[in-house]
Amino acid sequence: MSIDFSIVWQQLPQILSAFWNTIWIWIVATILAVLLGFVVAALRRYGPLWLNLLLRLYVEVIRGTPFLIQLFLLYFGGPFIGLSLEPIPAGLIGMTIYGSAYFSEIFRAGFAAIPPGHVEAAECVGLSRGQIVRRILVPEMAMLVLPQLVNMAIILMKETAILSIITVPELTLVVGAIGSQQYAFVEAMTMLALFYWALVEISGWLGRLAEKKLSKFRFAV
Amino acid sequence: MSTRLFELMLWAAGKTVLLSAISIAIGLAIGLLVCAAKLSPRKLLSIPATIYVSLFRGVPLLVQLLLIYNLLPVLGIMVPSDVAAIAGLSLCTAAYQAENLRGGFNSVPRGLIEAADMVGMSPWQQLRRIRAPIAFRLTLPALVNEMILILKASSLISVVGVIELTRMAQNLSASTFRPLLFYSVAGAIYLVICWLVAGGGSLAERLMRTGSSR
Amino acid sequence: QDALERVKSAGILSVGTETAFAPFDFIDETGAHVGLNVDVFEEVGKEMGVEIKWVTLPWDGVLPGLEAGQFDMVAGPATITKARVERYRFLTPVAEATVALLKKAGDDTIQKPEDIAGKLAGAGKATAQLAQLQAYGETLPEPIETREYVGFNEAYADLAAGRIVAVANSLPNIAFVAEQQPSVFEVVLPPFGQKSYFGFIGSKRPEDQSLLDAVNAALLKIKADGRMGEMQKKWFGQSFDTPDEAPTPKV
Amino acid sequence: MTRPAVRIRDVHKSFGSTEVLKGIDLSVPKGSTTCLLGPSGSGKSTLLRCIAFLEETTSGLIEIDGDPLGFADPGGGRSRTRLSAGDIRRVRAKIGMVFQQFNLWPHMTALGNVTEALVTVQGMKRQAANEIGNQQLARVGLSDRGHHYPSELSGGQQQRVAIARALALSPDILLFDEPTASLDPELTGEVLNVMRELAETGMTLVIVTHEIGFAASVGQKIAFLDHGKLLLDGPPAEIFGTPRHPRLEQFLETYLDRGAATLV
Amino acid sequence: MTRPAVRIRDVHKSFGSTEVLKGIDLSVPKGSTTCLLGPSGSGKSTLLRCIAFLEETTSGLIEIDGDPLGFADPGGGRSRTRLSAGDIRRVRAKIGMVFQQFNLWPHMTALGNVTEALVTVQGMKRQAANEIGNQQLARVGLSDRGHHYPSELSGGQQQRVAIARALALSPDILLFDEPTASLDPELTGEVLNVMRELAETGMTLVIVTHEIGFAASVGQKIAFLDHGKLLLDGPPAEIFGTPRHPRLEQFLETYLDRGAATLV
Ligand SMILES: Nc1ncnc2c1ncn2[C@@H]1O[C@H](COP(=O)(O)OP(=O)(O)OP(=O)(O)O)[C@@H](O)[C@H]1O
Ligand SMILES: Nc1ncnc2c1ncn2[C@@H]1O[C@H](COP(=O)(O)OP(=O)(O)OP(=O)(O)O)[C@@H](O)[C@H]1O
Ligand SMILES: [Mg+2]
Ligand SMILES: [Mg+2]
Repeated sequence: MSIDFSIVWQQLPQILSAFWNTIWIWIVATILAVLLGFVVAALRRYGPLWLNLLLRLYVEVIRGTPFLIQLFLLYFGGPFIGLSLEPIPAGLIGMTIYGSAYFSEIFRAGFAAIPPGHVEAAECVGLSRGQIVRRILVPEMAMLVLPQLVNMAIILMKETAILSIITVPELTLVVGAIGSQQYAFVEAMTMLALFYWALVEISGWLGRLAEKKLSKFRFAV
Repeated sequence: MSTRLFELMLWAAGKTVLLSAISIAIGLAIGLLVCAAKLSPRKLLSIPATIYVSLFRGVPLLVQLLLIYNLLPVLGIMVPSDVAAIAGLSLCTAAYQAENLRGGFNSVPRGLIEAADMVGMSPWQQLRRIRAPIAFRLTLPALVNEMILILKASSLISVVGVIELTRMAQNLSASTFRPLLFYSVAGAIYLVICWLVAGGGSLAERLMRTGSSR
Repeated sequence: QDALERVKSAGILSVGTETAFAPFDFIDETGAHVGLNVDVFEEVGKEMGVEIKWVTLPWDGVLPGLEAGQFDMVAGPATITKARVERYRFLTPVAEATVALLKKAGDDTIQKPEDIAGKLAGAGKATAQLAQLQAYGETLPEPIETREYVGFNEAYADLAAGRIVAVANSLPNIAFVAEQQPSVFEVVLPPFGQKSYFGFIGSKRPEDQSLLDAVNAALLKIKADGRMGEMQKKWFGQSFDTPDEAPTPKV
Repeated sequence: MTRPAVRIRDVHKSFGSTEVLKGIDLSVPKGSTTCLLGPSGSGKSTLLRCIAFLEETTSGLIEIDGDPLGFADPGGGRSRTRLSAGDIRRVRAKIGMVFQQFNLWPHMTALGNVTEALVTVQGMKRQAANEIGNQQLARVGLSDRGHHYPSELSGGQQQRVAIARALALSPDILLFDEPTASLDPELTGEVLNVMRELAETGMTLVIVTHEIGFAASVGQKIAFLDHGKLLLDGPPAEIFGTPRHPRLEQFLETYLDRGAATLV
Repeated sequence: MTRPAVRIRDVHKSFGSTEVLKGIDLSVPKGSTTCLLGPSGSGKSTLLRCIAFLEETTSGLIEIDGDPLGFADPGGGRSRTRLSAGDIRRVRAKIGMVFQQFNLWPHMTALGNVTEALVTVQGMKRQAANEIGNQQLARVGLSDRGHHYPSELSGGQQQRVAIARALALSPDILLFDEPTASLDPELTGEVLNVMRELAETGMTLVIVTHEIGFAASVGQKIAFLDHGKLLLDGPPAEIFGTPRHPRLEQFLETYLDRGAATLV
């Protein structure tokens, strides 16, 4: 088996456009999932008990089943209940829901780690609920859970490969197709590994940078 | 769905659980070694460990599996499907578990180690009696998380010829053309397995709580 | 080492295939691996005096596995295409592979293949059928749109979900689909595109050729004495007239 | 005589089934300094937190400067009614609290901590707020530390930032929960001095403390809690003068035993 | 006169470029109690940690009962040489340390904490170790708490378990770093009493403390550190008697100012 990268090289524009798809879908879905996860965690902490239990069920079901199966049911099962989504919106929604369950657990731990005294101090000087969330909880949370958020974002990035099952033209689908059209499996796989590895390294590096920035206001004891 | 097909799904679920469990155990052992190497002050150990973690966390599991299964034979090493699946899963999870454990070891309070120094424990005794048990308690939730992730990620091992739960669902929907049914059943089985693992995890956490730090 | 000698002395011929490809290879309701391929290789095994060992993989892993030497040959079977002929050795065709369309049962807007003009149709990514569908689409007055799936089963699911109006696949395959789920799917006749065939695949490594020659000879014998036709009847409801030597296709 | 700054009437507080406060009656005169003493677990912090409405009492009433806090007595022996959130916020605005653990917000500088409420709650302009903030920081001797984050400040400095944060809103009543518990003698001295000055300005202070000497010299009123009951309540001369209450005698013993007297 | 238990000769210690100990000379007589006083940041903890070899000194020598700890003087003005890990462990076995933060191992019971080293380091049988462990727990008044985990013990109880853990190995020298800093007055009394008893048994104690009264009454020797230098070193009567060193006077001022005297 000879290895010849020129085969893959000729398809570079197509690969780059798929790479771009992977990146933007990943970034948008991660942002949405972080927001939804935060809302879920906040509602679980401050909302009524029944909502807490309901959301707990949501989180456990989403965490307990593979993304592939969720996506399949959403995309191919949706139309039977009147929810017919195009591939990219379906992929974004699926990833957002999937990620939100994990992010909400990270935030739940973060909420528990913020000393209750910090909230009490805010109550004492008269901050309202919303102000407490915006001015105290969110920034403190950011520095507490940043490493886990980055970790989870990286896991989500690799899950984007599964979007291929609903025909989203992302990196794995396109490079895989080129590989099997041209019978250049090893070349295609190497290419895939390189692209993902570069993405992971870059986002890990950004995460460490942000951590360093935030470490200035570590908790004073 | 006939009971026979349901049995098939359960058989495949058993395969998923078995291979995942073996991989998690082997991965934990490798992860411990990698973690020890990464914590080592010797560059000769810590740099390769860092590269290992970076590679195996960075490259998608699917690609790792295909490379193990299809590249090694080219080099003259035949790997049976099950072995390739276990190798891929355990090498991958080892990288994540090494990082979890490293976090655990790093957050063992320095004072507890100094106290062990003061009563004359050797480094090995400290590791065995103080550092490892405390680090393990700290990392248990992350380990449980990783187990669940590996259980689910094991759906990828069909690419090296192992028929596990997801692949069985695909196979059966391919002959009956009723994918929604089989995917729903597979999802439900995954859910039950993950719940059992998570339940076991929180039980273990509760059992160890008496000894938790203040 | 010569492949034929190796297989003969071990008494085992290992064959790679994908089991989500009815009616060639699939898992029946008892969980058994059945299909045309299983029956054909049963006969081949008898002819050659060896046992058949199946290695089942998702299609993504099958051709790489062949190149890596994970098994002696591939049952598949694969549509014989120009690109593939350049890279692999095809044995004598075992079924016709001419492409036809599958539509949703009761969809009156599509009566013949030309009716998909201007509409959205699907096929498996990087498949011969996709290439044929696209080529066919260009001959229509209004161009068609295509959507590519990781496998045909996802395409069927999307057809059932109503996002696409038709799936292009080889006639034997879609005929089987429609037979299994008559309330959901229906075949659009006649087939379109160029006549093509399904064949088993082997590698072009010199040491493999003796083995592939032997298998090919067994297949020809099975065809000649009518066993093949019976098996085709059993699985497809009809038998095909296939040439002994695969014609070199244009696409 | 004027209305008391804080008036506590028959306050009970239970956590689950354990009763922590068992009917407390106490009034804190305006402009006075009241020190709460008592052994560990006697309910001092809980009482202080009830006054700040960080805990809801189980029964009883608390009035701040004549206004009911949280619950009002409808009269006629009927059970108390809960007040609206707006009423609670309005009454609580008169109270400031300094926590034992400081509870500074770690993501804001010292100045940020002090001005936060001025800007977000009172809607003051950033510049005006900074002016007040700097003034308050200067008052506790920290003019040069405004741009440090809490993690960059020593314990005593953090404690003083917490005081400045409470002072910036110019509360009528300031509550302190063991403000010197984890400080070394020099820092303890610093913080006690700040409180002494505040007492002299005529602000109403309620201080939970283990510094018995400080309580004796600065407090105008000493309240001694034990097992959720107010055992003693009066001016220091009366409380500490002989003959002493036997429980207080026992409590002080450990303190005197530490050799505080041998030195002097 | 016998050899001193600890002898410190010209010890310097820097963290990076900041010099924390600037040439300390001190000898601790056998069987005596020495108290280290000094303002925050003066280097008390650092000195104690150097004696326990938890920090390596930058230069200078420390001898424990005549044996060099960590570094030996080869004589002839040549630079000091590092001793082997075995030598260090042998000498350090004579020293016990009680930390300010207790540092109990959270996954072991009180008894487990006390007996751990007896079993793993000294290779004692579990039963014999438990006997000694229970004896030591009884000595600090905790016979009934052996099977509690640290999280189930109060601060004072944890501190006493830490003392029992150090005592179980029967060290010749026991070091305490601010053993009462985070305890309330009653608990402080408990812990100080235990130390007082130890002092009476003739064990060599070195105590970093802010309890000046305790230091004055129990210490046979007082060492006063300031900015990494040993300013004063002598018996309490001499150190605390008038006229006092001006820096000490200033340090004590805040303490006396807290009103410790007014009460008595
Ligand atoms: N949230 C709570 N749930 C249950 N019990 C509580 C809670 N908060 C306090 N307690 C109990 O109430 C009692 C009084 O606690 P409180 O903190 O008021 O004591 P304290 O007088 O401030 O003691 P210390 O001097 O140690 O701070 C204690 O026995 C404590 O265990
Ligand atoms: N690991 C370190 N790195 C840098 N500087 C340090 C380190 N440890 C201590 N210091 C500095 O050394 C000086 C002395 O610290 P040390 O802990 O010995 O003081 P201390 O006398 O024990 O004070 P305290 O009474 O507050 O405990 C301090 O200024 C401190 O900032
Ligand atoms: Mg309290
Ligand atoms: Mg210190």
